[in-house]
Amino acid sequence: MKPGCTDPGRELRELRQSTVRFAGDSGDGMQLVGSQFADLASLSGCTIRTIPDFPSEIRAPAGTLAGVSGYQLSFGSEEVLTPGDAPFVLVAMNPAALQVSLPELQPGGIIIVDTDAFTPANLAKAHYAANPLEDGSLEGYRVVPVPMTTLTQEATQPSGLPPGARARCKNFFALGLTLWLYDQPLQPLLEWLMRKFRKDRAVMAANGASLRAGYNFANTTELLRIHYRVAPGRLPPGRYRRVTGNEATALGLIAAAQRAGRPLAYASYPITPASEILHELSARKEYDVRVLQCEDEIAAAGAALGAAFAGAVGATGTSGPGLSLKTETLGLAVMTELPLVVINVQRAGPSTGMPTKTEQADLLMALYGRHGEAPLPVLAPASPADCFTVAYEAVRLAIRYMTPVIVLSDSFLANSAEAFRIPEVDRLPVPAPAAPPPPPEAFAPYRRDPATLARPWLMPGTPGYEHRIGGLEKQDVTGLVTYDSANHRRMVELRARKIAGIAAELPPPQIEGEPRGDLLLVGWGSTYGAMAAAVRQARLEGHRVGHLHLRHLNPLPPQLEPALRGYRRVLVPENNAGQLATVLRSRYLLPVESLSKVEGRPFLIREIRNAIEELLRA
Amino acid sequence: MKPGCTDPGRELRELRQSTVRFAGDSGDGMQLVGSQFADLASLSGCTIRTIPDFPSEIRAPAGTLAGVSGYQLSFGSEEVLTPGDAPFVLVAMNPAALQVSLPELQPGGIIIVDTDAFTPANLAKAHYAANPLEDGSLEGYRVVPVPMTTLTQEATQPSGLPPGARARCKNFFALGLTLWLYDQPLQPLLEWLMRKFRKDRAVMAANGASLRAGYNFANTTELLRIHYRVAPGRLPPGRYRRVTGNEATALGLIAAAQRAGRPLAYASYPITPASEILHELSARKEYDVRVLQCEDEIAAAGAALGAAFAGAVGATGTSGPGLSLKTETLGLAVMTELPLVVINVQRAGPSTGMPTKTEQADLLMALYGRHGEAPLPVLAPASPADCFTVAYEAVRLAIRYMTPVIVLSDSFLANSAEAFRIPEVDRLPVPAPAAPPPPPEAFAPYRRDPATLARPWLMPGTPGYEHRIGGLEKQDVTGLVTYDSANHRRMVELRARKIAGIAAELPPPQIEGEPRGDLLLVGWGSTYGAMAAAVRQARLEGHRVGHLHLRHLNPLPPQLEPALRGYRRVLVPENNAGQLATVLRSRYLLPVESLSKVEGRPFLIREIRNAIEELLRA
Amino acid sequence: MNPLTVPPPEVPALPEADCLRQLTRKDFQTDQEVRWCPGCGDYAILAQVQKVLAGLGRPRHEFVFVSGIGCSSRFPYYVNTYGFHGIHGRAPAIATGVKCARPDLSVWVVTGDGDGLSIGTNHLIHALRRNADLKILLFNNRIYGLTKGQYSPTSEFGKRTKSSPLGTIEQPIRPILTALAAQATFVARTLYADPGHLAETLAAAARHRGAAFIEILQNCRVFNEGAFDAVADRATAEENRLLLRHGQPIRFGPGGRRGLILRDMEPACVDLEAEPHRAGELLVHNAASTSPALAALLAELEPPHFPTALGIFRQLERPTYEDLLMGQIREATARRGRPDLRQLLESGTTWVVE
Amino acid sequence: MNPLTVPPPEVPALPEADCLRQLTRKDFQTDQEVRWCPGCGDYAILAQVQKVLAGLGRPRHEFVFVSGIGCSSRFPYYVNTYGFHGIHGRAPAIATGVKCARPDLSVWVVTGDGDGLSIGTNHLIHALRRNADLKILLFNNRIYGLTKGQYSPTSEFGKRTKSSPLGTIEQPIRPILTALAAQATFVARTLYADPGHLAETLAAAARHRGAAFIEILQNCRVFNEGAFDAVADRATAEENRLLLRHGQPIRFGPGGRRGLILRDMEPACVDLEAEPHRAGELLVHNAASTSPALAALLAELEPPHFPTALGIFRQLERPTYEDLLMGQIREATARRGRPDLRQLLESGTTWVVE
Ligand SMILES: Cc1ncc(C[n+]2csc(CCOP(=O)(O)OP(=O)(O)O)c2C)c(N)n1
Ligand SMILES: Cc1ncc(C[n+]2csc(CCOP(=O)(O)OP(=O)(O)O)c2C)c(N)n1
Ligand code: SF4
Ligand code: SF4
Ligand SMILES: [Mg+2]
Ligand SMILES: [Mg+2]
Repeated sequence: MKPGCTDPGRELRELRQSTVRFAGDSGDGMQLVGSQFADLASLSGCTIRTIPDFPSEIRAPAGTLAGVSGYQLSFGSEEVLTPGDAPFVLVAMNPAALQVSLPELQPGGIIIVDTDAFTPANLAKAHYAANPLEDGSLEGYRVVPVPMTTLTQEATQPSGLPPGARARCKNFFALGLTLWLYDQPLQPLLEWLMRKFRKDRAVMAANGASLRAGYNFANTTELLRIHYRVAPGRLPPGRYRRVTGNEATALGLIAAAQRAGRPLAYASYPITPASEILHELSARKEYDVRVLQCEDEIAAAGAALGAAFAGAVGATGTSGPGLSLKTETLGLAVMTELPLVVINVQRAGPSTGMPTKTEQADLLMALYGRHGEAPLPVLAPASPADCFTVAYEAVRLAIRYMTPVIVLSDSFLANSAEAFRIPEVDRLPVPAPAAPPPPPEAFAPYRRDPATLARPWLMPGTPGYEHRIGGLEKQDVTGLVTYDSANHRRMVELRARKIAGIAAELPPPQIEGEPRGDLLLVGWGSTYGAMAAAVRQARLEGHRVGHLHLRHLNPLPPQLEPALRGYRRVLVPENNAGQLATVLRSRYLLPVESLSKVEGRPFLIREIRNAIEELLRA
Repeated sequence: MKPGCTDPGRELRELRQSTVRFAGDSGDGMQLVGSQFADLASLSGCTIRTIPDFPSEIRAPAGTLAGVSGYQLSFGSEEVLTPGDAPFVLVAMNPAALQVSLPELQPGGIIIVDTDAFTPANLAKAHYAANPLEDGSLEGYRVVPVPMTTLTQEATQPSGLPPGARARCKNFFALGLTLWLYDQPLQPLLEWLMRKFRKDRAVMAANGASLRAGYNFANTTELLRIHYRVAPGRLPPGRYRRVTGNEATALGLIAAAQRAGRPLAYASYPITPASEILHELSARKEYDVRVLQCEDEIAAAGAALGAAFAGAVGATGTSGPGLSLKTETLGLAVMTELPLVVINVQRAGPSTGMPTKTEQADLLMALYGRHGEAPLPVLAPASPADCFTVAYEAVRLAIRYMTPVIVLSDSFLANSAEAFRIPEVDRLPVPAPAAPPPPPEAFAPYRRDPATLARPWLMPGTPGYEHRIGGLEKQDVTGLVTYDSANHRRMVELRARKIAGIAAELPPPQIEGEPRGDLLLVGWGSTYGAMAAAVRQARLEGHRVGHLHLRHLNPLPPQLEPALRGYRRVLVPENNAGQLATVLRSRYLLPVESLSKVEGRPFLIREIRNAIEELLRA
Repeated sequence: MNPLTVPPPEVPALPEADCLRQLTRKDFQTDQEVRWCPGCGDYAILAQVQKVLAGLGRPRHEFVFVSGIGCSSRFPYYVNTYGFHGIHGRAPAIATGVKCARPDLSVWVVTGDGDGLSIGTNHLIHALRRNADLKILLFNNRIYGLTKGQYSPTSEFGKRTKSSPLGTIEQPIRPILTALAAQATFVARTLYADPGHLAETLAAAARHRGAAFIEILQNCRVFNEGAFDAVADRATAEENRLLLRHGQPIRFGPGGRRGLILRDMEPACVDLEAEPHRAGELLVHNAASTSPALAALLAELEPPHFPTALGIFRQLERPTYEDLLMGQIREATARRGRPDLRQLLESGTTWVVE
Repeated sequence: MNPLTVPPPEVPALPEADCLRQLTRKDFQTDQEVRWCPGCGDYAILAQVQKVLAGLGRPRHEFVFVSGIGCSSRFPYYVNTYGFHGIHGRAPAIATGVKCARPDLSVWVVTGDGDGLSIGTNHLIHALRRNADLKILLFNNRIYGLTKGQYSPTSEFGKRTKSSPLGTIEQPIRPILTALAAQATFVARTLYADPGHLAETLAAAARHRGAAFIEILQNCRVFNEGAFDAVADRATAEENRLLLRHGQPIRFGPGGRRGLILRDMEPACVDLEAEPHRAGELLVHNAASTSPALAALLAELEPPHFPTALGIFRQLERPTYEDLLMGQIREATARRGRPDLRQLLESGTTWVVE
């Protein structure tokens, strides 16, 4: 049904892509309506990318700037790679929400406000001297002032709920209004409400009524003559769901452990922005997930390592401060050559830094942050859904090569959501040791598989393979303790070669663009979306620009050097001071340039576009 | 007195340099006689460099290979830069000592053994199938078999001590013998014995008698017709003493704190090979040294940081595993911009590794081993005596720039000793903040000194400057907590510029050699001696080789790049897998080559010589 | 300040320095907007601490507040003294450093049940054992507040939280018992809901010379609302609070109707109205006991079967860490004379090269 | 093993696997040369552990020994089972991981007074609190042995060592009291010098289901010779050892001549020969007490005024961490059915793109 089209007086415009932002008070339920809108957009066949904007305070006083909670999403017919540089539609439930979100709004964008919330008190809390709805400061935008609270109250009367509870339905009024604006159907949502509030019919009715009211208001008000339709996209066929990076990471770990036929031992200590992984896994015990909330990160790393020693898939998740604390245990994992997966969801540092803000500044630490020569693989996901693939790959590599692996996610990926194409379970590779266990008489803890250099994984409880390992230097093959000079040299070399050898099984890096050109952008991790979008735009304009994104940061993939040398210049955009650039310069002696953004925020597409333009002009 | 010359039948040969090694059972007192010999050589005007070789076991069974304790020293007329590649004289008190030390002995070297100790039991413990003194396996050496135990017993009879106690004097018999061999006077040592055993005349007498007996035996035996004299050296004038690296580090910290007029708060947790610093400082309380032996390294770093906040010179010493644990606190020190000195005495890693062996593999960790962008100065001493200067410099920089500083010493420096020219106390620079404290009304915790970018250091207890700091991102100037994007970018940049700015006050690197040439050796830390000696030899042979040694690893000194570019090739010898090489390649895009030795042992001069030859031949 | 430390750099003295006038709670407030949730128990604690500080007759610059990470650990930002918001769990270590550098200052530690008893237990225990003169306030809300509601080491067995959807499976750690085992010289418990008792306990801790540990029961409005209602509610307070008074028989309930006795080394309650004759059997509180037995017994009392003991479990005289430390320094100085750097550098065998 | 874990990779079974025959101490010895100093107390402990293991009727491959760093922590190298020589202080954490991955194995932790009570206190306490079925042996020689003689947290106040030339200034931490405060379900003390008591205590710990903590007094010949002579010496043993027996009146001394009574909640000794009538007043040991009072009182006894208590201070039944953990897993599985990965991946709102 497309009620939007019933009224001939209304114009329907086609868009290829659009960005909308719901902003209100923490209590206003913006996350809920935002994610519902995301699902609807997905159902209508669009690709989506979302990002919440949680208040940095746990519960700031209502109406304050600190208390604003936002949910932004971008949806479109083409692949949507970021949550959008600038919203086209802003739903602001109070002055603070407007204050916080306005700067990012598109010129000429649409602002839908709940006028009932623009009281002197709220205006003051939002540091507004005058009412922006009246002082003309919103000129250049299309403002749609709606007394949402009042209208919601009226519409929800029949539900019989008390006024307070009814007022809380106004987020659905706003949603209904937005649905009309984007010519989206109501039905799926009404069905969702039925399922969701099965147990509480009154609430269901109230929300439903509020939703309809908002929709109909939009459909009849003179304030809105135009509405928009974003045509369906063309995603590869398959079944999809929406996931955040942290959800995908949790799913990836479970999937890998299940396919490996081993329990998943996830030992962790809560920390923003990694805690959701802990929460997700705690709720999945039926998949033989053994969750240990430990006393600190050192214990978490230790417990995960102990579990790995005992044959489980051992994983631990954390963020910067916690990674710092896991340093020593990572060294032990390198020496004992046990499969341990460390998920580091990066946040802005140094030290406690800005816990709710994103950053990519833990790369060099992941590569070098251990005493002694202690190399290990480092991976990074490029998007929320990619967190699944990378977490899975981390487990696979850890077991195949008997090594700790660090995965570098970040706050942006962790909280951002996108459509996740659910993989064919049977197609997922089975994480397994490189070689079958030798017969007991041929067994030695450090006798390596010649191909991968991985040592055998024979865990406690297995008859005939009793052995001792530890952090002291190991004798080659036997694993006995020795301080012999030549042996130490050999072992340092073997440990290094084992990790470097992983490159042999990695696919050569794919360049989006021609193999030769003027400017190659090289990135890793969450910068993917903005980089890809910027490069596509530049290429459409005929620039000889390419994009190469690294999923494996150690070892680097094969044939990376020729790929880099194919371009006149190489630019590395990073949310740090140039860490990957440092690595590439040292490795290939190339004058790689760094585009650094260290502001606790991801790149905007246009920021990278501008950098490209500048470099090409120069 | 030179009794050696009384007998015309004896030949006296001049040497410019010689290396001797005393080796015996842990109980044999080799460290004592070795260090006494070192002092005598020094008194005679020679330059010295010593290295002990402690058994890796705490107390291995007597006579076993694991129980061998050795003391090697090199002394000479020229500057002696290493303890010597290969001993010319080996004193072996038992078969195990011979077994362990023989491989390193010079061809044609002199072996002095206590034949009484070569019993079947001891031979077995030393894994000797046959008695090496009889099976001709020592051909090619000059063996001096002496029944030391017997002769000592006879000589010490008059002392009236029980036989057991007298037997323990045989180390002085060996020393006396060696003194004759090197034409050293007995007198100073006899005087030392008097002072040392003032309280126990019997022991004094016995040791004296044993010493004389050894000397006279040498003077009369037919086994020794030749003895040697190492002519006095030409050290710069001044008063000298012998120091190990750890002693010098302790002295440097005390001196800096005293000159700064502040208490030294040294918080530490014992760990090999850094513990001696803790022991030294614990015994120096009268210098207002506040030693805290903490529950772990995290607490130690925290306590030192707290002390620094409160106005003391805060320092903490450790080794690799401990540095790993201090990671997070270092990040806090970077964010709070407090003067904290971390002494990391490197040992062979990764993990527990080989605790008693040396290595330089913590450089990249010191530079990059913290989450977020957390730059800090890194220094490294080049020799035992240099540990004083570097520890002092670390305190000076920490206070002047309000920053944590990491000093990278290592196990080799820590235990090796050399002559230390005692500095003029009044000439030592006074470690002080860059600027005087502002008046309270002008004070802000993060208002920086424009020249150094250092923030003011105003500690608790000072009226009118009450303020709060912490690990959350700071607002520029005010130091208040803020998550503002632009501010974060600015602060990350300011912290980086402050550290980089230190380079401005550093001397440009000195090249030993011409400004241009074929091969430049670049090093850092304890490789200095072997590198310097090797390069000098090469230059004497007319090779166009230079040596550049870095004391400051971050920031790197100014004009380093032109210095490097002055040479056709650059070689970086390191006791790691090429960590400084990695840094230089990235920084200057130069094809720097790495000479890596990761065997738990320092470079020998000849190993570097050979590398030079090869490169020059190529 | 100790004889050896050179005083901090000369700075212009303030015209009307704190020291000259009587301070009020206001003096200890900062211009920082307090960032706790509306209704958080931390507000009440902050108010009392500020009040008590003002009453100690010391200028603001002589106080240092050190904390770790957590809602509670934001405390220093709101107290207008010197402050150090450290890293998670390490406040006791940092504070020990402060105290050893400046034994003359009044050093306070603010920590939480996660900060102090999960990641930071080790530092807390060793700080108490050393008896440095630190005032350690542990805000126990039995939850991780700042990270939005995972269970903490003090959470009740079986508690359902974000990280324990099926309930926790761990015995909670006992803050008071842990402090007692650590040989703390001052151990007390109080709660956010009783300003009077809170202030009284804080003041006692401030007067104590040595490490003082106070467990402060605190309500987390958002993630653990009502955790301490049994003790906090006016209604049930009398029944559920056992107020410890040194030297007094242990009674509780309305008008001290009930009392505590010992039965086979285990606690038991008696109703003195029903059995007045048993008054003689009542346990008598002795905060100065040389044995941990009584304090340990009291520490473990909890509803429903017993009231929660509040007040001072233990208070002992013992030399402080910093006094002993400075004592050794003075001793060494006395024995070896005022420090002369040259003398130090020239110690041992030396020789001269002309 | 739990229903869900897939068994370890198929490996050729041994012809005459351990399980088939009665094991002896020899079976638990490795070919590694034992590297402790001659005369070290650790040898005696090693011997008894090997003996007790042989008596447990379980094959070698079902044992795991986890340790930290220290002389004591070299232990795993000398026991022919699975072993993990970890890093300093972290053994309890590693062992907890092992136990949760393989609840069916017998997991032992060997630690020292530095490893377990300095750097590792936090992990030790939380491991005990969780009650995972770990056997934790703490070798207390009151010194840092491996690092050659610095004082440890259990060193006596005033002790002079390499790092305390003027004597330590810290109250020693109390291992037993610390374990009791941590809610450990099995807490015992024994000593290297009494093989019989050592074996008996080890065996009791092995039989206990849950976390067992044993403090083993151990002599460090090189750096702390004679630290425990008062208790260890045959001569003074009877006077200085108080052997705890559950349910028995607490007596000690030659022929149990002396006994322990309670006076104002503090311990006192009585001479029963002099005052036989007081036998009735004697404290009766109750290792199953729900109150920590008695155990705490006993833990603090020490020479010269009191004997040192040896034996089991506390032994309680409580579900183990791994049982509760696996229970939740089984429960969840029962409720939601056998895991189907597809079902998991497709949970929540999904949509299909053709
Ligand atoms: C090393 C490290 N790990 C984890 C965190 C995340 N974190 C911050 S506060 C906190 C727990 C806070 O709980 P509590 O100490 O009880 O304080 P509350 O917020 O309840 O007052 C955690 C886990 C951190 N900041 N640093
Ligand atoms: C992180 C770390 N810090 C310090 C050390 C050095 N260290 C090794 S063992 C030890 C203490 C050992 O004492 P204890 O646990 O009592 O064992 P013991 O040797 O006395 O049996 C120390 C400090 C280390 N190996 N790792
Ligand atoms: S989360 Fe809880 S503890 Fe934290 S501020 Fe809010 S109410 Fe207080
Ligand atoms: S140092 Fe002490 S504890 Fe260590 S092995 Fe030797 S005697 Fe035993
Ligand atoms: Mg809490
Ligand atoms: Mg010990």
